Parts: sequence; structure tokens; C-alpha cells
Amino acid sequence: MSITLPQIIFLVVAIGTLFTGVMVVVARNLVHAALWLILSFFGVAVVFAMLEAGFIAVVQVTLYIGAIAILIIFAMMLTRKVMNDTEPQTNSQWVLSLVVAAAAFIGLAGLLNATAWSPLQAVSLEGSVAQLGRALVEPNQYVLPFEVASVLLIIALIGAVAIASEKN
Amino acid sequence: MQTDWLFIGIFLAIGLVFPAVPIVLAYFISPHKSNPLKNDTYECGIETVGEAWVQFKAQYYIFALVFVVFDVESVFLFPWAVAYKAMPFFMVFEGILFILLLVGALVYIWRKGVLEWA
Amino acid sequence: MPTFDPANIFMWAYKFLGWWLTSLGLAPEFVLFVQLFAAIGMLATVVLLIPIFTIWLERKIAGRFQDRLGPNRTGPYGLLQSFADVLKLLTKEDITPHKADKWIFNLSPLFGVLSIITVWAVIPWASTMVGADINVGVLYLLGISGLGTIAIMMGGWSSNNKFALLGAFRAVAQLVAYEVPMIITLLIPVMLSGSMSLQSIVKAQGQMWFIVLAPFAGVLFFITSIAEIGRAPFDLLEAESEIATGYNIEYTGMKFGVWMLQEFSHAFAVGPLFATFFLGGWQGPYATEIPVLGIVYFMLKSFFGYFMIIWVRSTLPRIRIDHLMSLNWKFFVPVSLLALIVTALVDKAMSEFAPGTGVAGRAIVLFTANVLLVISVIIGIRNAAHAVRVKEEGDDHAEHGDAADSHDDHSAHPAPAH
Amino acid sequence: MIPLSWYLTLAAALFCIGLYGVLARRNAVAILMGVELMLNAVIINLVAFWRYNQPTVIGGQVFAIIVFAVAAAEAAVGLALIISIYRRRSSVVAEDMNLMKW
Repeated sequence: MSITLPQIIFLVVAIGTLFTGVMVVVARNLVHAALWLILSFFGVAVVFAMLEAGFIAVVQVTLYIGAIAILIIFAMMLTRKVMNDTEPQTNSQWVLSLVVAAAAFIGLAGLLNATAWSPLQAVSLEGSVAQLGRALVEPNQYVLPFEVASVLLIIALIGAVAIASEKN
Repeated sequence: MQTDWLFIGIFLAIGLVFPAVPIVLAYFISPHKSNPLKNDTYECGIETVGEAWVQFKAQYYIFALVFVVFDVESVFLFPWAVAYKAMPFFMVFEGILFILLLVGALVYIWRKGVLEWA
Repeated sequence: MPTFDPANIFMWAYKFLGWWLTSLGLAPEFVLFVQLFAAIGMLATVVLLIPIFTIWLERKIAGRFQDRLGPNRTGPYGLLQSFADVLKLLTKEDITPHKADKWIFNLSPLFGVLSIITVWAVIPWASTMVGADINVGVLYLLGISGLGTIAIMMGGWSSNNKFALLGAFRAVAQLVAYEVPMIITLLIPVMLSGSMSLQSIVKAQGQMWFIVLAPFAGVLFFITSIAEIGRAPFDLLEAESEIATGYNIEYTGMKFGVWMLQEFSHAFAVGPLFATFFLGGWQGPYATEIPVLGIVYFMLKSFFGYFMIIWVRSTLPRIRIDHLMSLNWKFFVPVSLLALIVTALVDKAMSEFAPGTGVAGRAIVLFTANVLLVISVIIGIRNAAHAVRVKEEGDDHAEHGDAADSHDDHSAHPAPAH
Repeated sequence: MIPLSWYLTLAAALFCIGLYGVLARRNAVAILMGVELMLNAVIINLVAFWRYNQPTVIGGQVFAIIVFAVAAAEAAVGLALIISIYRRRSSVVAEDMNLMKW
């Protein structure tokens, strides 16, 4: 079986994503870790685009890179100087953590590759965004999660503002 | 469809390489005469005191927070807006209810005085 | 060999390249790559060279607004001024401060430019000419602009300079704040056209531009765009007198030039975006029959938008940062939400209760609804401002023990300072 | 074409990297970044299963979007808590946050 062009692209993107992911957890400088995290998010967005989920891909870029990454960097700047780069960045159980993570990966990968998965079906995904928008407000589909998401966002906003504001 | 994404992928790569061209060109043309004073931090001629990482106020974080909430809201509202044309009235109203709930949160934090830049 | 069509010359060239390479016996995947590379390379070059012209144009127009001549020494009408500037920047020494984080410091201007020129990947130039007609174009634009925010943050942080970091913080706070009303106003063209693809949005404006159907949203989009590009009156991110040019203070030579390139191409990009969303993009007489004509209309509209930006820039003074934030969160965000709700309800009510309404009828109703909305918003602001003024005057009287109120409450002038 | 197991393996690897970050880092913000990596891995799984098993049913995408919203809310509140704790105790080291440990 020869390797095809999409497979090459996938392998490059996957290795890039995993490399940046590793850099996130090992970087000594926290701001560097955040920037590696942004690259990792971007790699995941490319994976979504390869899965023909264009909407999810752009949402990943808009939300994770454009919003959550900014939030993380701001929080980092507000809690400054508490950890200099010279201090150890990992706790005493890091060896144990590494073993646990590696064991989890080996177990999962073994399980995943032992299962027979269904192959890719070629279907037309035209108009899936309109379908998604319709499903979000269709009474017998997802209107409840849709409105509950709004309530969740309100709670998150009010709660986080109450916790973070300097007033009290 | 996938060709369009390939187009964007190549555009991103080229977009990173093209602006590097003048910088690399300038690296070969421009002089390199550095000295410690020239390479020091520039603060309009005054000597730098302490490090650049000064304390920022939590207001920055709170505004970013409101932005994140509205960004997530847009993720739900864009599909709703795309499907808007073929919707009956009550489904449009469900979307508006979604917006109004967030307006309620905005009004609440406004009344709380969180939106003041003090 | 593809048939030659003068009305569609660029598409013909693209197809001809593909045909020629295939006839040489190359693999179809490779041919596609070469085709895309050629097209993108051309597009990116054009986009990156536009600022060379627009910088000259902007200096010339701003000069006229301020009763000056503008650049007029280098070449006819000073046309070679920008080239001279580029040459100067190329030969200037490139200083990297020794405290700076080298990698991030050098990469951030590249990411800044990346975030602007990739906007052009989805903008339609003509009925047949669009780079990537993805069905999530609008959200793609928002995501890309988030990348620009990160680039500014990177540049400011890596400089390791107080002014740069403060400037970056201000810039990011302003950019994310004004992105909220921008997102909300962009929902209205999406709603009216029923698609997030920019080509479909332009095609939906064949009979009526969205500036007529949603004038209020158009104006709000334009104002928030000016804030997004950091032009006067929202140029706080480079307030020279306060934070010494802000996030790019430590940049010199060509790296500073690349930041300038980012700034000017961003400023110009607002014109095409405004034209695409509200002024009908490439639409115009015979634009569908002769696609090349569409490019002309599109560029005319883009430069009109750019001219408006220069006009605003040379007219208004800078506003204060607390006013900037209040203006956004207490005015633009609620008002744009109001515009969204009103447009959604009125348009849906019309298609439900008066299904036979033609394009003109729909335009008249939506335009009237927008005008009524603007009038009620103005009245609301007037009353709120009046209430604040009465309160402040009351406080003043209480403090100074003034006698009976002597000036008219309804006068438009603010109370004189005591 | 790319088999589904490739995507799932990528997601599993990313999840385990995030897990290591959560377990081993001392800084609370870094722990939160690990959590974000794990959530991203979960979304890859959701979207991959949607694409390969039921691409015509839109529920998979709705699920992914709801996870996005929850992730954003989690990050917002989590970082607000870290800022609040920093203000009171001048520390963001997770081991120092021991007020509720008896």
C-alpha cells in the first residue's frame, strides 16, 4: 500500500501538533508554553479541516486562538513573577505522571488499533452549516442545549466577573 | 471544497514567507554595528528601571472575559443566521431569546459597574 | 486548450497553466499545486504591493485635508516617495534589543502581516474570481483577525519594554472589545443572504445592496472597523504622547517596515470588506457578463471605503481610553444587538405576513425600520445625557451652594465649569 | 484514504500529553493549558466519529460546539479563580492552594 497525498499531509500535521503539544507541557517559560499552545490549537484546526468539518475548524481558530489564548495570556500577565524560570516547573510526581500518561496512551492506542472501524464514506456535506443552524432551533432536536448554552455562558460570565473583579 | 482549504493552507504558508523576504534582504544590505548601548531597552532616553513585566489591572482580564462570552455566542448565532431564511417565526424568536439572555448578563455587569474603566 | 475569453482573462490564464502542465505529462495533484502556487503568489504580491500606492495616496489626501501639498519632491506628484521610503528602510540597521526574546521578536511582524493578507484568500474579486469560496468565510475572517491580535501581543511582550507591553495590552484590549460589535453587525449580512460564503453574500446583493437594507449595521461595521485597524479617532494603540508608539517601539529597520506594512494593508483591507458586505462587492452594470469589469467596480468601491477612512482620520481627534471602552461596551454592543434583533424580526415578519413583497418594498420597509431605530437611539442617548447633565449640575450646585439654576436645561451646551 | 484509527491515535496522544501537563506542572495556568489540550483531543474524537460513522446526522457537530462552549466557560471561570487566588495568596503554584485540604 503506497502512501497518498492526504496521508502525507495528515502525518505532517499530526507530528507538528504533537510536537507543539509536548512543548506546551515541557516549556520552562510560561509565555512560550502559551504560544506553543496556540500552534497546537492551529494544528488541531487543520485536522478538523481535513475531516471536512470546515465550520468546526474555523470555530477552533476563532474561539481557541482568538479568544481563549488571549484570556490565558492576560491571566498569565496578571499573575506575574510568581514563578521565575529558574524554579522547577514540575512537581515531585512528574516521573509518576509520565508513567501514567504513557501507560494511558499505550492502552488507548492498543485498544484503538485492535478495533475494526468503519471506513470513510464519501458524502456531500454541502449546506451542513445551514443544517446545523436549523438543528439548533428545531424544537424536537437541539433547542434545549442551545438555550442552556446561553444560560451557561451567563453563569460563567457573572461568576467569573464576580470572582476576578477587584471590588470586594 | 477540499481544494479551497488547500488554497487557504498554501496561502497561509506563502503569507508567512513573503513578508520575510524584505527582512532577509535588509539583513544582507543593512549595516551591523551593534554596541551595548544601542541594544539596550529604549525608553525615550531614560535608563530602564526594573523589568518590563509591570503589574496590570484585572480590568483587562474582565474585558477579555466578556469578549470570550460574546465570541462563543457568535459561534451559535452564525449557523442560526445562515438558516434564518427558511425558519418559521418562533424559531427566529428562539435565537432572539438566546441573545436576550446574554443582554441580561451584560446589563447585570453594567449595573454592577464592571464595565467602568477606572 | 481552453477557449480564450477576454471577459474572463484571469480564469483563462489559470486554466491555460493547468492545461499546459498536464500536456507535459505531470501528475494532476502536482499540476493543481503549481496552479494554486502561481495564483496565490500573484494575489499575495498584488496585495503586498498595494500599500506602496496607498501610503502615497493617504499622505497626499491627508495633506489636502490639512491644506498642505503632501509628498511632492520624489518623482511626478511625489509618486516615488514610498519607493524611497522602502529603500531607506532596507539600508537601516536592524537592532534586536539584547533583552528581547529573539525568536518571538523576529517572528511576530511576520504573523502580523500573515493575519492581514490571508484575508484576501476569501474575498471575491469578480463573479468568477475568488480564491477560496469556503462556506464559512465570515467566521474565517474573524479567526484570522484573532491571529493578528496574538501577533501584536507577541511583539509587545517579546520586546521586553514597559511601553511596548503596555501598548500591546491596550491594543489587545481595544481589538477584542471592538470585535464584539463587529461580529454582531456581520451577522446581519449573513442573515440577509443566508450564507457565510463571501461570494454568496455578494451575489445576494445583485438587486439591492445591503447598505440600503441595513444602513445602521453598515455604519456600525465601518466604525468598528476603524477601531480594529487602530486609526484615528481610535488610534490609542500608538498614542505617541502617552506610550511612545506602543507595541512596536523596539522595532527598527525593515522589521518596523513590516509592521508598517501590516498597518497599512490592514487599513486598506477594510475598504474591500466593507464593499463586500455592504456595497455589493463586484456587483455593477454588466459585471456578471464581463467578469473583468467586476474587478474595476470592486476596486472603485474599495478605494471609496479607504477614502472615507482617511477622511475620518484627518477630521477627528483621538478619544480617551476610558471613553473608548465605554463607547464600545455601553453603546456599540447594545445598539448592534438591537439592530440585529430589529432586522431579524422585521425581515421575518415581512416574509411571514406579506410574502409577495418585492425587492423595493422589502428595501423600503427595512430602511424605514433602520431609520426609526436610529432616531429612537438618538432620542434615548439625548435623554440619558440630559439626565447625567442634570445630575452633575445638581452636584455642582450642592457643592458650591449656587442660587437658582440660571442656564437652560435644554440647551445643547454642557454646563460651564465652575 | 486516512483510516479512522489514525485520527483516534492522534487524539489519544494529544490527550495523554495534556494529562501529563495536568499531573506534572506546578503552575495553575499551565495546568489549565493541559486541560485545554485534553479538551481539544476530545473534540478531535467527536468530529472524527461524526465524519466516519454518521456524516449525514448533524448531532455530532452540535455536540462538538457545545463542548467548545463548555471549554470556554471552563477556561473563563478557571482563570478567574487563579487570579483571585493569586490576589489573596500571591501564588499560582497548585501545591500552595491547600486551604481546603485537611
